[in-house]
Amino acid sequence: MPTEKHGVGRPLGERVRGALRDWSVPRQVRGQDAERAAAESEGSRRLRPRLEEADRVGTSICPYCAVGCGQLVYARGNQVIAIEGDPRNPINQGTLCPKGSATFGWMQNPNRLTTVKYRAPFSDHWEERPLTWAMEQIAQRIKKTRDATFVKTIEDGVPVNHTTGIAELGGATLDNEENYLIKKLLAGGLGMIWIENQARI
Amino acid sequence: MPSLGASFGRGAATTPQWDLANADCIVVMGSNMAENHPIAFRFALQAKEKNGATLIHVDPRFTRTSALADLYAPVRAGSDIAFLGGIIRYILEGDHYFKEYVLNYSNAATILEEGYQDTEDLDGLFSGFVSSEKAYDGTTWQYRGMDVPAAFSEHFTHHGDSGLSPDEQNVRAKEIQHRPPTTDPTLQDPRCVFQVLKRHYARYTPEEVERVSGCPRETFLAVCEALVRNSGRERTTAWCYAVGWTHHTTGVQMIRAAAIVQTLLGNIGRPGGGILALRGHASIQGSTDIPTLYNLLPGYLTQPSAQKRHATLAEYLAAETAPTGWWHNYPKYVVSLLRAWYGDAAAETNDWRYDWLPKIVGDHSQLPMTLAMQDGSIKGLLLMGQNPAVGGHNTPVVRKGLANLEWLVVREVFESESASFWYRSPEVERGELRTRDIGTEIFLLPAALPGEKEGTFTNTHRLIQWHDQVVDPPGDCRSETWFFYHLGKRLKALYEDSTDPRDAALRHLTWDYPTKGQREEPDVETILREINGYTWPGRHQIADFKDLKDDGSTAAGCWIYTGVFPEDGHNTTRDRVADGPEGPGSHLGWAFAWPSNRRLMYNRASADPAGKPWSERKRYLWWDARAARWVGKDNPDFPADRPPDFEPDWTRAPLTGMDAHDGRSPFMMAGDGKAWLFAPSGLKDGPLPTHYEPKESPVRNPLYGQQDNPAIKTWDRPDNPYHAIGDPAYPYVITTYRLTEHHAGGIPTRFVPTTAELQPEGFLELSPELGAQLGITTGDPVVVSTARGSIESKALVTDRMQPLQVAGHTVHQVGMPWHFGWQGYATGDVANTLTSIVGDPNSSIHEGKAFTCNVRKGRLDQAPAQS
Amino acid sequence: MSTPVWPEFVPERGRALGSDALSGPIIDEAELTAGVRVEAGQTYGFLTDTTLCIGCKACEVACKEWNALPAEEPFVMTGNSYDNTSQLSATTWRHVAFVEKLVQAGAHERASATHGSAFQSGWLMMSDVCKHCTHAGCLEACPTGALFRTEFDTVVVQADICNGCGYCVPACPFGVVALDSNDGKAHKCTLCYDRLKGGFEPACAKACPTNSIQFGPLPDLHARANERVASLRQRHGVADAYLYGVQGADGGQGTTGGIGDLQAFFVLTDQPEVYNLPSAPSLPSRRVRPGLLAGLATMAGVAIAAAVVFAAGSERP
Amino acid sequence: MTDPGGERAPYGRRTVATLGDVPAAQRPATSTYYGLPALKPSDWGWLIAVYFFIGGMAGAAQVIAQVADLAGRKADRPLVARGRYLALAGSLVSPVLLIADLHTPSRWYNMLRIVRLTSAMSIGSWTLFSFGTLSGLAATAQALADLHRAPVWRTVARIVGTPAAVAGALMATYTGVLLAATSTPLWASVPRLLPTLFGLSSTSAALGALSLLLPHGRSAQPVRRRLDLLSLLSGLAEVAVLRQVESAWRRRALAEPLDQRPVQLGFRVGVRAGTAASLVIHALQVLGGRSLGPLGPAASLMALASSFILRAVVLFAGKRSAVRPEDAFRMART
Repeated sequence: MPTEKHGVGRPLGERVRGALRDWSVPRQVRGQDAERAAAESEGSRRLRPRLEEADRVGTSICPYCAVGCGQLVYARGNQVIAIEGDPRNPINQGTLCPKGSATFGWMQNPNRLTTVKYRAPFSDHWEERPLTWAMEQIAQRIKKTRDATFVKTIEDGVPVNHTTGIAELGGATLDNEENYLIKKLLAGGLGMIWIENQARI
Repeated sequence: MPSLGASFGRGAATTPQWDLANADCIVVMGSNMAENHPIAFRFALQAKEKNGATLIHVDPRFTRTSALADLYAPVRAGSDIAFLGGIIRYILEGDHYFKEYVLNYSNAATILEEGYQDTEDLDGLFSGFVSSEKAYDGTTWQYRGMDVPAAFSEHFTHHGDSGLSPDEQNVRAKEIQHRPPTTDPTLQDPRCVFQVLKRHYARYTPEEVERVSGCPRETFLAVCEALVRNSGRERTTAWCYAVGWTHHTTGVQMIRAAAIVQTLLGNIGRPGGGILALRGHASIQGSTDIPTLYNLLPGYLTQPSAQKRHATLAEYLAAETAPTGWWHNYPKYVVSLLRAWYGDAAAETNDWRYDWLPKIVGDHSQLPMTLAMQDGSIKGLLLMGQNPAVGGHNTPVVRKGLANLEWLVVREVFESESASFWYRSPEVERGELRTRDIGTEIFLLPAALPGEKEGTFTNTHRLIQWHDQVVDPPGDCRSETWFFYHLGKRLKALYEDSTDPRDAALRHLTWDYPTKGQREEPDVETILREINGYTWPGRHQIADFKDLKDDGSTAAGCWIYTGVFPEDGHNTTRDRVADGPEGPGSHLGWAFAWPSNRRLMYNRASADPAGKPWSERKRYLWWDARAARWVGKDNPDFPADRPPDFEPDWTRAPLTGMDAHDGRSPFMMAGDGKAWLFAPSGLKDGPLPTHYEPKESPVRNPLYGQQDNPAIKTWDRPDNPYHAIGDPAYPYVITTYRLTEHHAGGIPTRFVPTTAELQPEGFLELSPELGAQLGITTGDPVVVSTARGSIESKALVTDRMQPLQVAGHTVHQVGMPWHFGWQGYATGDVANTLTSIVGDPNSSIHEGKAFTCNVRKGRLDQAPAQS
Repeated sequence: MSTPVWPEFVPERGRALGSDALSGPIIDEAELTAGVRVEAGQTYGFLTDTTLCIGCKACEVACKEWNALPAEEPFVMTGNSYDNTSQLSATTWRHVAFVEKLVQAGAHERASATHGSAFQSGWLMMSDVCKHCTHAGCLEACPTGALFRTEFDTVVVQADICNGCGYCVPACPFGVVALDSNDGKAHKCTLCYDRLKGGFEPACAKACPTNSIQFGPLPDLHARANERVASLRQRHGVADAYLYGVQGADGGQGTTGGIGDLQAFFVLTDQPEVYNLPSAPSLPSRRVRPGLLAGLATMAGVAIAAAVVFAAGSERP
Repeated sequence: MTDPGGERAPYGRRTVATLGDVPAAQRPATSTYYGLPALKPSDWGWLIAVYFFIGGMAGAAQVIAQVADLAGRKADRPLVARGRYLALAGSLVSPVLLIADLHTPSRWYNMLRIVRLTSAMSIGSWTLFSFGTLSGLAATAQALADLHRAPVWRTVARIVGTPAAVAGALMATYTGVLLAATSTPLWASVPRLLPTLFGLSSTSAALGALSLLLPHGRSAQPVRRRLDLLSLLSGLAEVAVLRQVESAWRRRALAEPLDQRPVQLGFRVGVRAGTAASLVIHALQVLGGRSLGPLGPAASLMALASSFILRAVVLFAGKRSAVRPEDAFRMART
């Protein structure tokens, strides 16, 4: 807090009032302990854990490894204010490893991507693009490649109904429902067979 | 996990993590549990505290797990089967096996075909090897007079060029419906599994174990003694493994070897026992159950293949439906899946639209995918929260492959290496690739995290837990559910007017999920209800997969998950009632575990053949004669009302499905209901684990003439060269691994300051002995090289690494964490630059845990000093 | 068997439990996570049992995430085993030390490589923290009263009072408290003062996967620690285990020189110095009175000498 | 931060100097923890060294002035006045130095928030506050007396001067306590000797300063002789105490920081040689009974300089000793 450091943080009157309110000597004269009550500040008197500021507490599961630790996600408004171990969960009983403990730092991270970035072929830079635009472009790319590479039968007339021109990679970090939609749409709908995730690495 | 599947019937961890606290001995091998699964490790420490359990760590490196272990056994990376084979021999030769358990619950007594020849006879090969195909024909591995399909995935029995006609094969396959396998309960028949096993492992003496693995004999024997001491009626031992086993070209067989040990010691299906696969991603089990994998359909159904007899539904079902055991229900699950996917377009008359499912034509796993991108046959890639530029293998090829794509979609939380390869990769830095020459069109879409989206994860012990959405994701961040739902909508719109039959699957794909809110987020519970299954067309939830039908009256997206949403308004993954200290400790009211909320699989084996607990101490499930049911601390993983003395009525043969199993067959997914000490089918590299050297090894196989896995998957080409045996240019064994402070490809931790600062840079761990030899001290820059590439790192000289004496040679081992890349706060060269594209024949998993390399002091841009 | 190291898991404890939907934070959550209902007027502390520590650093991360402490740049490895944060600082309030001792001094073989001890051996890991001394050098030195003893008997810097004089820094016998040049205040572990006020267990102890860090009322922790050391020695054969920071135990290492019990104390298995801890620290304030008296005596001497000189000199013409 | 009243800091901010990647070869191979500090060094620097010097000198000046006022005669009055003015000047400069050294100077007033008798700094704050107030009153009275030649003001000055001198005695010595009442090995190892040494050094400095401030000319010669004698006595005592301090450090193997540059230079030249040289000149003047011309003021300057350098040497050597884990452990071993 550099402003505070140079003494221009708060108006003078308020600072004087604050200093007087926090002044210990009169309390010492009244017999309070110089190590304890007499030294307590207004900030200490008012201090509360920020978990109590949460207006919503959700149950979550740690997004890192597969142990499946329970987490509690504390939010105020649309802002997560803390993520901790869920003490009710029989796996972790409130504990978390260093990665799980860092979930808040992963989620509330200044480096997070929040917009779509697009790199045109042979370009040397990212461009920001609207999400809807990107969705439409992706759908068109998939259609184009699929249409160009779809195979109905291979030699001997064995039906295969697949495309080998498009691949999907990833899924082990995703929800079951997400994996289900991926397999259903890409294999069951589009006929993709290059579908893989981290299970083999 | 074909190994556990081939041994016990299902490929998942047999036991919940918290059950480790009931163990009397825990062996951690192929895992650095304290570092990579710290919260699971708490149960190991509880076992020490509660039961005085012995904790054993077997590993090439002395890790934070070793520091907490009672016994640490150093081994050479890749020598695990030699070590485990030694344990099997110790158990057999010393008569330490749990006789009643082994006799009743395993296939120890089963007699094998006459034609079976062991590695003892063929110098490291089993009978049936077809060298031209680098593959086995498994005909001779079968039970006498009958074929038993494996319970996991590869339901067929591979007959190769055995000369049997399809009819003859069919007779053999159906034989098990007419009689139980031939056995010798005295275990004396030289062709019974027990004797075959004994002979196979006879050469794995403690002396050989020491010679092959480098582990001192006394240490090895101390491990054996602890295991034997802590197994039996009164005591149980648990095993934990992770990718320290799977990341080998013999990885599947390593796990198989542990399965044999655990079966011989009677530790499967019992509290404090089992084999716990410790997996590394939040829903990696879920993404195997509901597979984003090429060779599986949801619920471990086989993806149709053009290389098998799968041309029509009838052929497919004939090939894949097991005659006996639970898998006899296969058609119900396939038809229910097709109904769920194609809705009313599926009908019996059109084979439920089976032909709409794409057929695979080979290995489409990540390893060949890498090469297919490089070769240009793959034009577009959808990358969903995976970072192959760091976590792939032979990553220079991965990155060049990415640069060779027409288009790439990356959905990530941060800008990963796989999204930034076109301007920041080492290939660009070195000028091998030029940004202006890279034609890949890239869409980098921001992803949402749990807490910002709702859904379920399946953890390493099959527990399916719900996570709430608490806030909206920031900006344009979206869930994958949102992405794929809306992508599907757009694609359906693009194909709306198509009349081409090849587009019919997409046009008829059921895709009617309700959405919520302004962002039109699909309702996740609706998807979970479909996964669970409901009646068709009424859509009434189904409570158990027993109720699924093959007549089109039920739809289910993943049959093993049936029960997860058993009735309207009851999403069991949200159940949050854990047991108290007086409770059974199986926490049946906490979320849902597949199958049918059974927590400890094969738990019939926790009772003796008569249905009584083996001991008071290890009480878990038992037969209540009055209630005529199995009762205890868990849901029975067995027909609940089948008495222990039940016998199949062979007079009514052919018997199908569970009718062919007796009351003493806890492994109901297997055709014979037994744990497979010997795997007659399901594995491509042999029925018994055998020590082969890693693809790249400093030594010749000290045990056999056969050097490495005979069925190994290799892609030998100029951009993926392999090192010769004992290549003097690459004299050191290297192993790669994770650190507790980072996660996988590093994206979720290298960008987070609080974890990045804890391990801020990549490093190379080496022993003081090797350090002295190469003049390297801690902090020195070092160059690590393989034929695939060279990287620079920082040396960390430590006593935790040690040279081992292997077959008369001193073998130096070095190690590198593979999390690092150029993005984020914590950076380092990509260790997977060094690894090769080589695979286990069963699982196509690479060999990052044991290969060879060279190390020198200095910088990458400096020439090596003249010696 | 009786060592109550692992809190029994009692889901009924703690209030506001039930379905998965929580209306707010769990009331008295520490009852669930530590078996403790936090009440003003009791003395609380940490028992850090190094024999259970796996060096995962969850304590460091949980502390930083809860207290919003920044990571420290540059991101460079130290090469000191797996310790890359090096020390407790104004922004690192838990620090895990790593000591590799596979090779005993003078031995050629890795002595403990094969047969470890029942708990941690071969690679010592210890999560260091502010000791919250019964007689705290920092608190006694603080001229502003920013450092004070809370209603939980913990020692806390009140950042709304601290003016960054820095005197607590050299005063601390354990090198814990430090100045943050960014905000000009002294900082150290508060034993999660805010969390205690809300009935929550401190973040590090709550996160600790293996219960190496235990939170509770000091008398309970002492009882537990004594049992633990006895159990380690007798049941598990860890003869070297001892308590650091408990008066009367094994010569009371760390509690000397008027410091008294350390409310955050440790189960160790090697000499304190190995973990960067002093074996016999002393309380700095004990030097105030003798120092002042010596100084005043000196000046009295100066005054007398001067008086003599001036008085004598004045007689001369 | 959630320590009371604090605010949350952003991510990725560098706050404490990391020890960086010291190559292993350069790390001490002792039984310490990678040679990393076991203690934190004080953050004090030159401002504090200057304050120690000026505050101490002011305190001692007040003591000398009051003694001269009480025991001396009329001839000593210029000395008394200059002593009181010097004390005031010192008490005005001191808080400026101290506040400038605070990391949050706007909160200087919290130094008077509480009275803590366990804290040498709290005692010092109140001492400085009292000393400043009393020195102000004494100097004001002195000034009125000097301007108006009114004896009543001289009496007032003399009355106020007594408590001011007591505060001055504390000012001259408490800074030694301030250092000794820490965990820094070099300081904590000499808890009694350090205040003594600082008191004597303050006295020497005050004597030197007063000697320089006295009016030139014959009238001041007798006073100057008395100051020479006092300087000689003080200097002898200082040398004796310094020897004891140093041997205490060497005996406990804590003296290593004294033997490292630039502290070593300060200690050998500034402290030892400076003290000795001024001592010799004072001795010659006292024995010879006459001034040695420009050597007299030179001795005074040397006394001042060595007094300042002593504070700096002790301060900086102490900081260095704090980060030497061997020293810290040696200090804290039963």
